[in-house]
Amino acid sequence: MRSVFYLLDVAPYGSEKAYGVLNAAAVSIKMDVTLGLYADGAYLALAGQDSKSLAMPNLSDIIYAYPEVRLLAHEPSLIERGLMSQSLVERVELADEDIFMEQILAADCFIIL
Amino acid sequence: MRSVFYLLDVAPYGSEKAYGVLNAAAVSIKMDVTLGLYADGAYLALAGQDSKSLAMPNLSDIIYAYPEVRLLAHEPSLIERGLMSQSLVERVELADEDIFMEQILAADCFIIL
Amino acid sequence: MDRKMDRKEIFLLTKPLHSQRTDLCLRLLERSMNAVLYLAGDGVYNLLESSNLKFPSGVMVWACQEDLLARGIQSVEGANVPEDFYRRLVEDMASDDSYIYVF
Amino acid sequence: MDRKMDRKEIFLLTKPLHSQRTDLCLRLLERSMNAVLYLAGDGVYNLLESSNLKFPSGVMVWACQEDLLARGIQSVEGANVPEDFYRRLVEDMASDDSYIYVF
Amino acid sequence: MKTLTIILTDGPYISEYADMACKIASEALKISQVNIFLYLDAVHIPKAGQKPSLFADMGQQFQDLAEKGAVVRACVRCASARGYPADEAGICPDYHQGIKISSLYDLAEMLKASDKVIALSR
Amino acid sequence: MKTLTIILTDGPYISEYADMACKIASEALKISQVNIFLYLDAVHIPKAGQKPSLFADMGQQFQDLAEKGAVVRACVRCASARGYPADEAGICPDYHQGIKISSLYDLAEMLKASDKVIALSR
Repeated sequence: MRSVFYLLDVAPYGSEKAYGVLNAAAVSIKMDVTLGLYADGAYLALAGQDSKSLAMPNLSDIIYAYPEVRLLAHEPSLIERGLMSQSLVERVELADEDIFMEQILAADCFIIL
Repeated sequence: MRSVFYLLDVAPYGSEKAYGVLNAAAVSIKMDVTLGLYADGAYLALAGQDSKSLAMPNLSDIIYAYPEVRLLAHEPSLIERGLMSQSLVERVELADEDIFMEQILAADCFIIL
Repeated sequence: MDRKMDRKEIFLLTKPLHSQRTDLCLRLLERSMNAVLYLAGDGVYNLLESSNLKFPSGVMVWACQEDLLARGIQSVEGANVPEDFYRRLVEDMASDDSYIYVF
Repeated sequence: MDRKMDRKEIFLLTKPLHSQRTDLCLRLLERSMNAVLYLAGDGVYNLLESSNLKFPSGVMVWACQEDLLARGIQSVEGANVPEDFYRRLVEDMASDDSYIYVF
Repeated sequence: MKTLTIILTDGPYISEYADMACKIASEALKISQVNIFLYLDAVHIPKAGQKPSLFADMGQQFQDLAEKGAVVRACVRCASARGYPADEAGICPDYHQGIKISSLYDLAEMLKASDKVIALSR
Repeated sequence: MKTLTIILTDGPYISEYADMACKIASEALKISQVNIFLYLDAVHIPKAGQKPSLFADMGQQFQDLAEKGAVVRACVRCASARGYPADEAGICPDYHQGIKISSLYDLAEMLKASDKVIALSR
């Protein structure tokens, strides 16, 4: 494999999935690695996360720590959740349905955790 | 508590939830116990289940073993899944949206597993 | 209908907008004559100002502060964000004429 | 588009009709020029004759027999039910020009 | 409210529900009896020796709840399947102190004796 | 296909995925190398002493896969959090034989060396 597309489709913090997929993407940077935010995974794009009082790691800090991971958000998912009018993590690239789906198919492997 | 409404909203066999909620309902028969089949839980109503080759317990056998458990299926969920034209487990009572929701609110406690 | 009119119905929602549990919660909420809604965990995403979720009018909404902060949700119109979310929830549950529904 | 036209795209679906994973699977399937769909676990519910799921035409569909039997799904129009579902899946994956997508 | 029963079905860390249950139980213990029934994957919660690097040790938190008076019971079928044996008194050598393995019938008894029931699940 | 990697995130019994992975891995081992990476709740799969009354013992099944040549590795962060310690060689006293605990970097190495990857998750 030279490229991998990880997909997150559940909300961050409520489950360990977002943390898990970020860690998996972070260790995969010797390949071309994309993390796609899809459906409730799109909530990970919200700016201003501060998880100290939950005693959990700050997931947006992990995003900034690994600039090698391409972060792609599915625009229709953002729109459905009212996220387009919110401040988003700057590193997040928006992708329309077409681009998002073609990026999934273009990667050597596709992983939904 | 004198009455309990268990709700199953995921498909049987793919997860342990259906087996778990059936067992929980079975031990609760000293109370008025209702098991509501909702969303993908409606698939539990399909007749003719034969799980021998999956090496899993036959869930419709458990349904028949505990006639004290009232089995209520949410009709809109059945319709959305094309289940109204299928043979269903005879014990299953159909309930429209109104009746199903009122039954949830009428029970002393409500448990989604 | 054997529900008493003066009973209080407490809804605890921990799922985001597009979850079928959220949908079920809202449909039951609409049938309630005296409801209070507690949002915890991913349930607080329902408060995003631009979210298209509409709570029935007259429903008191409480949201968990640490869950809002973690998720980056800044302004929450129409909801109360107390210092002691779980104490309030438990006190509400403690009254004899209350019923709790968790989603 | 850097996808080769002659590549084979294998879709393994284990979720029922109303799952968002099923929806994603179908949208990718529609973009595929040479697709085969394997249904296992709760994915076999997509074969209920009256289900409103429409697979793109030309897609070969394989379903897992023991999963169909367990769930009480009797007739499956338009799908193949082999004796050796997992052997076929693995053989399909084994070819160099195939790609696998799991939902 | 004399008695609150909380039912869990998720293991620790994978979801927020064990943590949320702790917060609810801690508050409820100040004013009432609290029962917690661990079902399905939740039977992993009381395992001793958890060493999460960034989260709080959930096994220890449930032991703390038991020490504060909560009755915490794990389903014997689910526990046995997942490799947690119990002696005749329901004590599991792999579990934190104060948490016992018991029959699913104990869930029904808990429900019957409760004024309020909360089930937290994915 | 020289190498297939399977990633799991669910524990045993709660979903069909561990079982499905076994079926795929058993077939794949006839023609290729198989790696299995146990992530998040899947680190519960290799626990010794599982005694399911109506299902097959999943820990034993994964040991069998390892004996047939599959490389089965569990994520050290997830395992440690859930109470599965490892020695320097990655051996966990609570685990079935042949299954080791290793760094998440091993997942990346597995992926790089694989022709096909399957992730089974809820």
